[in-house]
Amino acid sequence: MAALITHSPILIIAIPLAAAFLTPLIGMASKKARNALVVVSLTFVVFLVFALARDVVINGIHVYTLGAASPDLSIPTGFMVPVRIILEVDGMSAFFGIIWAIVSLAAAIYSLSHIASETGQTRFYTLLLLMVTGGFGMMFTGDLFNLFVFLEIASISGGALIAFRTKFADTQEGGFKYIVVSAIAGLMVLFATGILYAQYNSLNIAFLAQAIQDNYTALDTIALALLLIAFAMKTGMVPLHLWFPDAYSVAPASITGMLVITSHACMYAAFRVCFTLYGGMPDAPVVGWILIVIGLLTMFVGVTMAVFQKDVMRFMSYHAISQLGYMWLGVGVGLAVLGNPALVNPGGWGREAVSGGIFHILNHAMYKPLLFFTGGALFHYTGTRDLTKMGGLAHKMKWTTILYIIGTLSISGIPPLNGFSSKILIYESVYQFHPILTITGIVVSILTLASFTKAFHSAFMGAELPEYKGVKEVPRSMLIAMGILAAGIVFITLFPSLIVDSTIHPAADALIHQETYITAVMGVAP
Amino acid sequence: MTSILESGYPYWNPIIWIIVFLIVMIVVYFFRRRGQKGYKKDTAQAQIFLCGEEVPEAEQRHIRVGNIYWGFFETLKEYYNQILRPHTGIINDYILWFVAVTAISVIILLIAGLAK
Amino acid sequence: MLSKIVRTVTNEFMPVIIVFGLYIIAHGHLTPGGGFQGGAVIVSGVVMLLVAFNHQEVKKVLRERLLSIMESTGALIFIGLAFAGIGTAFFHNLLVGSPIFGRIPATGPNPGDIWTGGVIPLMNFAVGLKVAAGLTAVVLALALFSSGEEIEE
Amino acid sequence: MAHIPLNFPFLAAALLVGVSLYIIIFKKNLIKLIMGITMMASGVNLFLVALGYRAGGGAPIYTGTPEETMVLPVPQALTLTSIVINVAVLALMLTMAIHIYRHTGSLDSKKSRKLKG
Amino acid sequence: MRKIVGLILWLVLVAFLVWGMQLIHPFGYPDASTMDDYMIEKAQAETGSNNVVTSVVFDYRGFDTLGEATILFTAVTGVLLLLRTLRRKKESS
Repeated sequence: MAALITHSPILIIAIPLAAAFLTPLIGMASKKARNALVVVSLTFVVFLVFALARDVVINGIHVYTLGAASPDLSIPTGFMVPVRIILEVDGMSAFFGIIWAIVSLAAAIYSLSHIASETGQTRFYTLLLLMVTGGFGMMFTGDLFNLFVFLEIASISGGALIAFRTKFADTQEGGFKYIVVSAIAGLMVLFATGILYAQYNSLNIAFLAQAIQDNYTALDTIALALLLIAFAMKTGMVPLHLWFPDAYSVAPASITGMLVITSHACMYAAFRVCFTLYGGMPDAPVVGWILIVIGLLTMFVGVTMAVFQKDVMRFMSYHAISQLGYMWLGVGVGLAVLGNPALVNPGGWGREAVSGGIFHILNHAMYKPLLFFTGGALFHYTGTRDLTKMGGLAHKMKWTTILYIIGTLSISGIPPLNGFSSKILIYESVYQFHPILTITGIVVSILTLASFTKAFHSAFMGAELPEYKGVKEVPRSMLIAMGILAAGIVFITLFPSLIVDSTIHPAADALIHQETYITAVMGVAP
Repeated sequence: MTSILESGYPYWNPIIWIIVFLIVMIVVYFFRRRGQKGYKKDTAQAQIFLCGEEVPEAEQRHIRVGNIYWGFFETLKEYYNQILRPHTGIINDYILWFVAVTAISVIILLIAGLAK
Repeated sequence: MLSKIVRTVTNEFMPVIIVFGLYIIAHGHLTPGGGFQGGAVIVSGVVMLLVAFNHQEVKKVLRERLLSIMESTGALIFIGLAFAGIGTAFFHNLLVGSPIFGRIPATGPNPGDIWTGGVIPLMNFAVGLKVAAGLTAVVLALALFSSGEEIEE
Repeated sequence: MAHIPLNFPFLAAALLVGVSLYIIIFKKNLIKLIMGITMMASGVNLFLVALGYRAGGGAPIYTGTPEETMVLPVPQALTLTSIVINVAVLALMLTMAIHIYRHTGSLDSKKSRKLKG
Repeated sequence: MRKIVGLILWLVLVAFLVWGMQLIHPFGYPDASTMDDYMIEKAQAETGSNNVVTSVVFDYRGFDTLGEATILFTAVTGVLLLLRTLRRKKESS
């Protein structure tokens, strides 16, 4: 067991990878065995992630050196620079790993019957497992170039999966846009990595953070801008959000649910860059201000565009954008006051702001895939994403309706659901920074509720329409997948402070305290 | 108590909220009990009354999404005309926005660095 | 289907190209090259076949099913070699000092010895197999699709 | 070896990236767009591999080479990785371009804008 | 209008890139080479490979190469997925 915990960071990445390599061989033999392989491997990964997160919260940062004589030998003996690739799992990484494991398992279960009538299922599951690998790699790696590699894995598999339904033209268009945007963002990340490597001759994030603290040059500023904007574009930040609904609305619903979390993974990378890599630099507050302004813009533009939409998946994609704004806002406020220890230490509202932003990521990762899955359930039998064609579906899809209501109340922050508990954290801490931020957040929440009420009425309410006589409740595996996420929502709703104390605060502290991340690899500074 | 969320000044406890909500529901139920007793199902009472005219079919009765919040969009027409302009759907414009935001943020960051 | 001269030359050159690719793969740990490069060389030979003959001829010998099996096998060998070192750490080069490929060359310039490198030559072979099969599948699929042919699911 | 006043290789890499950005922004043909992205990848690869050069250095290979200074090996490994990654991206982009052409009958990015607003 | 604004911002970005390139170390004289010197010295002893680049690709940074092979696998799978035939076969359920 101890050995399992020691090797768990690489096992979490390598087990889905090995399963992905095995899937084409097994898929030729039997389809049931292939589906069982996918679900079993992802379940095992969920178990491993929870064990690793518990170990991280108890024993601190988990460092794993690949190919070294021993996994914790981050620096070769008698040397002062890390040479090999290092996986570094702190509270933040473990937190994102938990989210990614749960949602990918739910998405795999959902796919079992959602794409049951399509061809090419074996390659679909292969790409799904590869996407899981890419996400975990992005979250766990401590090496900048390795981050780029896994970003590309997640992007390429995601792009291929978006274009899965090749008989429609819009899927190809969305997939092409996603691939182009991901390729350019990845190349910019690689360019910035090269700039940093040229100055400090290292690719390890901890070493680079130390070196940037020591002497901060103009080249570092250019690299920071390239990294931050590239990851922000992958996250879907206004005004770089234009590709976001195009890609998310055409993908199969299970993949859309996973794409939300890949955008969260890119957000994790952006936080890593802002806090850990550049946390010690003089003008961190400026980056915080940029994030705050862009967060407000993202919230407002996203929700106003969402009220306007008539395609159910586009509508939910724009809501995903506007929810991402809350996270940028909370974490940006924390970054703007990072220089003030009284505020970011326990008890300060800066720490609460960061915690609120991170807590909102968890809640969003629970209810947004749930809502996308309900949208996919609507598409499953009606065969359309157009809200103007829908109506009266609540008569046939009772469970889907109930799950949709849960997601709606949660995303619009209606007490007592979990969306409220994270939004109140953000509101009360951000209010100390400036009241207008809180006011904007509340207005955006109101518009969110209004637009979801509109979609609910036009899709579910009303008399039964004659063209949907044949519609029936979606298959069981889709209901199970949605039920997993709904159960997560209910749990977070009932015990918010248990979650916050056990998961959110360690993640926020791991983000705020840059020196612990550095010393975990570099050892105690001489 | 694992469900009390210390958030800044006050705290937030979903359990207490749910209990209060249930109490309010019970009170509402008592009010509802004191309503009219003379209601009978499947009679003329249950049907829709539209000034004596006959009621249209289901799909005509259903309010489609295009007609909801009409006044909201009418009021904010100017805002929507502005906000819909960048949403061209052309991939080149997306990359142009990326270039623009990168250039502007580089300028901002360099100016801030020089100010230090 | 190009002229008989082109086809004859292709037939003559195909084994040479494959042998050259195998040489690049096998000497990846001694001379410039490696699995990716050697695999790409072999795929260039396949592209030459596609140009000279038409794709039905090539499809007769190269089925996508076979290529996909080869690719998965190569990838599994690669990750298996990486897993083999997990006794100490993932990707640990455990064959250094062992009888197979385990010799350690003299530090500094030396004529080179094929039996060095630990797991590196084996990884080169796995990657070469994977790259050759994978890129062949891509080229073949694009050629078949653009000519409106059926592709095995 | 004389000190070079102007970093020509880095300059070339930056200009290559800039030109490819121009292509990506202002050329409406999808194939030209893909070519621009490939050009940008080449620029980044050139930048990476130029970082590793040491004046008067030879290839970092010990097999039958004279004793001499060696260039940095890591950038070459990174370049190899990034080349393969860009091949993968290129293959997928071309596939989707083929499909877009099959569906809409044109490769103009102004024509393939079903998803907007 | 859009073209002019785009041109200006593009020029600004390219100018910053070119300016940044001039700040990098002069070509051929790296500022620091600690990690690479370690690899050049120890590669033969630690990995037994004469080709230092190969030892970096497959040993020191082998995980990147695994990811690289994975990306190729991903692309091949994606291309074959997108170019698949849409007619259902009979045995596929």
